[in-house]
Amino acid sequence: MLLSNETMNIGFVRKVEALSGTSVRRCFQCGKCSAGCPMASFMEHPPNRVVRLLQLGQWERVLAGRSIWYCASCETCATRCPNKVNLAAIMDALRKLSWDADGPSKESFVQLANRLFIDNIRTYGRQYELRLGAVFNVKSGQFMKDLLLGPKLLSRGKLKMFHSKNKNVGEIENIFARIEEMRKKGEAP
Amino acid sequence: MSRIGVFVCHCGENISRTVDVERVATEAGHLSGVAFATDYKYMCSDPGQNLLKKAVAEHKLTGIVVAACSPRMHEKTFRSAARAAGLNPFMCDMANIREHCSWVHEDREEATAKAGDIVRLMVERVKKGRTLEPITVPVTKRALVIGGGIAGIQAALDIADCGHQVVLVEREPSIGGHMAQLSETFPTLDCSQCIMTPKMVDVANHPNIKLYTYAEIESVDGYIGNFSITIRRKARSVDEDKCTGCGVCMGKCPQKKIPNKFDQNLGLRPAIYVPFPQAVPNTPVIDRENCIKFKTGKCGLCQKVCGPGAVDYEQEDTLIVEPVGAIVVATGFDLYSIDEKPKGSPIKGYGEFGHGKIPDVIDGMTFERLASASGPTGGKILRPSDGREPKQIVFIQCVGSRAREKGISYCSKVCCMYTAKHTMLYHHKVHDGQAYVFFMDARTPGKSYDEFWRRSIEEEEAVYIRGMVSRLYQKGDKIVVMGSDIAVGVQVEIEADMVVLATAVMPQKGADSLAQKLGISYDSYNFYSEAHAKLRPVECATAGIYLAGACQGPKDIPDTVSQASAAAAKVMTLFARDQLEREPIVARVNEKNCVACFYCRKVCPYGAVEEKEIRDRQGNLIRVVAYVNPGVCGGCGTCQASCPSKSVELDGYTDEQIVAMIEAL
Amino acid sequence: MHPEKVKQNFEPKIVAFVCTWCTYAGADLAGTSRMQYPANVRVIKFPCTGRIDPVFILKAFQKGADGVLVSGCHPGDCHYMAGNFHARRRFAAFRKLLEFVGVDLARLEFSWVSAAEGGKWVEVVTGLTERIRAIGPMTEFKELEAEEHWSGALETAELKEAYNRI
Amino acid sequence: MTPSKKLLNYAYYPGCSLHASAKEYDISTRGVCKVLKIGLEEVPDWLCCGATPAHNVDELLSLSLCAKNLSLADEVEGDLAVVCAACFSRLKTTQHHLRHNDVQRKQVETAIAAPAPLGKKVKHMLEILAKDYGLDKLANAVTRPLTGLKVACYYGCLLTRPPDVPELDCVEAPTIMEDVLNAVGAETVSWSHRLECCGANFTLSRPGVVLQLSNAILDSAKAAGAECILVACPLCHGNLDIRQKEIEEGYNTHYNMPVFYITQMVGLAVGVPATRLGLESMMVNPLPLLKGKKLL
Repeated sequence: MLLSNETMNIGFVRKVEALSGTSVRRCFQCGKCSAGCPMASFMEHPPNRVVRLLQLGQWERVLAGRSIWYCASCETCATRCPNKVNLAAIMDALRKLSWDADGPSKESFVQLANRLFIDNIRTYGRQYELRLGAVFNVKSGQFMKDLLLGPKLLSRGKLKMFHSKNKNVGEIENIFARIEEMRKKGEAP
Repeated sequence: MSRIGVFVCHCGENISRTVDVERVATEAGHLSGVAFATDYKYMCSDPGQNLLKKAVAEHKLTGIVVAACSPRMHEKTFRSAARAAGLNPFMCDMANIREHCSWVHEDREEATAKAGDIVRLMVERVKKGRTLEPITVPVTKRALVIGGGIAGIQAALDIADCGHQVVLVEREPSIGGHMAQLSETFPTLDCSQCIMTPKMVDVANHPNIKLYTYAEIESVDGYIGNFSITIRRKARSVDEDKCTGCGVCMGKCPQKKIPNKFDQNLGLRPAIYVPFPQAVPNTPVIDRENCIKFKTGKCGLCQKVCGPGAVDYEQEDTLIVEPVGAIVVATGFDLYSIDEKPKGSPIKGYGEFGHGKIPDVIDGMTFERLASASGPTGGKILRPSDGREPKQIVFIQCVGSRAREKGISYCSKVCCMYTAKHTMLYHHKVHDGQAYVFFMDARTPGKSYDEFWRRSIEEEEAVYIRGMVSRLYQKGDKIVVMGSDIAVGVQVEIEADMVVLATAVMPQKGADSLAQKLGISYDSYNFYSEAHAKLRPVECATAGIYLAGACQGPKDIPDTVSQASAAAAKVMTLFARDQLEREPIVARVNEKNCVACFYCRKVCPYGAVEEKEIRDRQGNLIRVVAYVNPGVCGGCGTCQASCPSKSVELDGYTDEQIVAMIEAL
Repeated sequence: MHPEKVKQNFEPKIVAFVCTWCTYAGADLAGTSRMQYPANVRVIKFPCTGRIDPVFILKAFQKGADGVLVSGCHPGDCHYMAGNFHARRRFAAFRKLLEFVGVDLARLEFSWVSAAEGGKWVEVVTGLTERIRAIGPMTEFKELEAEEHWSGALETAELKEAYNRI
Repeated sequence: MTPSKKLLNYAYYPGCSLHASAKEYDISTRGVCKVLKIGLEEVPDWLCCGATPAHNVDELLSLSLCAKNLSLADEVEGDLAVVCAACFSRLKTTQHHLRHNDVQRKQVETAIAAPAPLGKKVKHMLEILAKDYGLDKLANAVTRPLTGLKVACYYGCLLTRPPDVPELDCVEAPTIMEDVLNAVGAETVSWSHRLECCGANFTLSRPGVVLQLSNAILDSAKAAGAECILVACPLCHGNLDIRQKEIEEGYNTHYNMPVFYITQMVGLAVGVPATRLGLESMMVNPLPLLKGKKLL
């Protein structure tokens, strides 16, 4: 890792700080976030190292990995941080930046699930769990996943075969559209 | 024949519950040499003490044993009572039958027997006791302060302000020490010279301070309250009384290319010079090694241009003797260098960092001079090699410190903070530059210290990298820094324009030879040892000598000033009395027996053993024997146990007394 | 009620040479804490363990001690800076000598007891007392005692003559 | 019955899950409120809060969706009652951001084309039962105390986090679930994993993660002697109940640990008819346990 003014992309870190409303520099690498993270064992960069790489402006390393997508947003890190670094918000900001840039990632399942989830909101207004699961399985190529679970849930009324759209779905579409508009004008991140 | 009185105390029921005190008193009465024995409810009460005083008079007692509580509780009480009764207080001893007997045993028979034994032992001890008189030593109320850095200046001013005379000796041509070299100070970033120079001027103007600069301690004689110091004033070649400090000589000197040590050899000075413009005294000195006049006999320009005629090429070193009562040692520190060290030296250099041969690898003090507004670059951070401004600067901590392999295992204490300060100064002066710091851990335990360090990262954007640097090497005009970030677990490489090493703080060169002159102890690094790490941190084991500042161990300015004032307070405590009085538990040499092997001197932790010449009536030297200076002796008795010829005795604990106790078992 | 104390056939005599700053104070603490220990020990106080001449230990054995305890400040805590180090060095050599003259080294104990270690004092004294009880009385030196007399006097005629020769 | 006749009236935000996979939570919530005479009026046309996926990649969208919901809730009287822990956390966090970040507030106002809705107090059902209704009153309302039932109260991540937002209870040592359960006569066990994450929404994308984390939670509850687990979040329920059989198979173990919603258990105690608690919808059959304790 060659460190220099050029290789340390502090501009990106500033963006993360602005989006998350928290300081990356403030972290003094005590490791408490990684100590309590339920997902740390699934990540190639545990949470403290994600922050450390950001401090050195090495964001590509972070975005190229799957760590940010394996964060469960449980907020244990932010709750217990001795230095008030809101790591959960930093993770959100990193995911957004990666998402917006269609950034490279080793973890596409989580992104797929997120995308379907948000698409569902835009289309229906509320979640349509059967569709969410089914489309995820089709798109992720896991046709057999949770195959046995579906009928059981259906029989208990836990999955609805049919879903009615919200009456105000037009208003919802407007919210999405206005946000896109603001972004086009550069008024929102 | 001894006439001992034994007084057995009931201590209410504390003793009498398990010890048959009456029987103890009765049995004691039958011991040989005991003239009177009794028991009483509360010996320490007024009636109890009166009983004791009355018995001394009635029974013409020569010694007393009070069988009661621990001597740590009431020895003073009963010795005062004995004194009041007209006895020598050291002829009164206590038999501890409470803490060591009645409180720790339940069986009445056993406890009573043991109490009887304890009393018998103490009776034997008092029978062999000697009368002792308190020792008094006169006090010369003048202090010597060695070293004119911030520690010495603070101690000297404090003592002088208290109305006592101070002799301040400084090795360099000016006082000020390392603090005068610093640019700004942590954690407040106030300018070092701005706070230092007024104090230097105070020293120069103080009516109670006698200042000797360009002078060294030649020898030290005497002991607490009565030292005699010989000071060597090195030939300055300029008469301090005549010189007006106009500086014309320095301007005219043709030899102007001498690296200035005060500027860490970055700037140049003439052969006749003051180390820095604010020097105190503002009197030049001729550097005879580099002066053309001294080298070739020609020149003499400075003498010609000196209006008051102060330049004196014939001047010689002079020796001055100063009597003082106390000494404050404040010789400060020196910086470790990464240069190659002689083979076999316990301290090793850093070949992996280029052994000091890469011009833009500098130490922290050099950075201070670069950053100082009055420094050789006028406060600009410039590379020594080509005068360019470094855009990538790397700071490396713990160079020498905490590196057992390099010969130093201690932490230098100040580097974490001054490096944080350096990153700030750098960022203030080079806005588009980037500072990196390689560190193991940041040690910032001081008021507002950690906040300061965090500021250097969070606001001044220094990049701190946890992990040490393996190697530095020159590549073109860059210095390649090979390190690792252990938090990420990857190797890190930086092509730096300048590298600043936080080198270890070490004692001043020659600290050991000064310690030998003073008779104080020092550790394996030559840091001076305090008498007790916690409870006597500013006193030397040698009475009358006190420590201030980094000569005792690495210290920052606030700690140094605190310790200097503490040392001054100790000196003033000593000076508060005209005479020193101390318990006469000291060792005494039997001159007839002494074979002058001086093993006692080797084991004495106080340096109390001196050589004494024995002469006949004609004044011919017959022989030399050991002499224990009672003013200095601490009374441990190690000399006595070590003496092969049994010719030294500790008063109060003589062999006779102890053997008598053992015999009485 | 205290349990009935079992009387031992042999009650050893134990001498403790202690320094006044640490171990004597530690024994005081055991007292103020009302800890209990066997009554066999007799304490002789010194300013420092550095003052303790090995001869005193021999003398104690001669005069009927069955066990000897030497105890001072912990290394580094000496009131006189280094007295206990000198003592330690001296006694290390002295043990060899004692072994050579036939003293069971189990009768001699060196320990560090600080002013805060009342409990340790009790442990050390109790442990040594029990050990000596098991070993039994010390007889070897008591016979010698009859023969040797060490007066400690310094002004004898022989010595005076020797001084004059110097 | 018109809401105004009741003592406590709330706007009710069920959230998506309560209309599908967590319908028993919805049914039992309504059942409990009916018995306790707490008025609930569903927010008209509420929409998804965005949950974790939205804030994970698009904070502004997440805030806007929640703001829209808060705005819709303004049309109904009373504080906003929320039962899903994730919805609760999102709605509260949104209010927090809108109050403290002017830039974000303006962006959100533009997105929803309305002023930021900050007037409503967002309350979790636990808070309503424990604080608004009151523990003493709740205890008095009990008709069938849950005596002898050993319950592990599971808070999960979002009920109390982030620390300065939900204001529900102490972030590291909450007791509100235990307080409510004790008020209705159940015995709560002390256990280690009450605040650990269950794997949450990875249930869709990375079920393996969920199995591992949820197994640890079930294991800890069992070790502490619990007979059932109590939750206040549909996602936790999904992972612990729906996937329990899968966990048992995957880790070769046996739990048979029913997972109740807080309102199911309170409902049982205050006399909501068993048919109105959705017990039949649970994947791990609770009936043997409840019958064994003579609670049915």
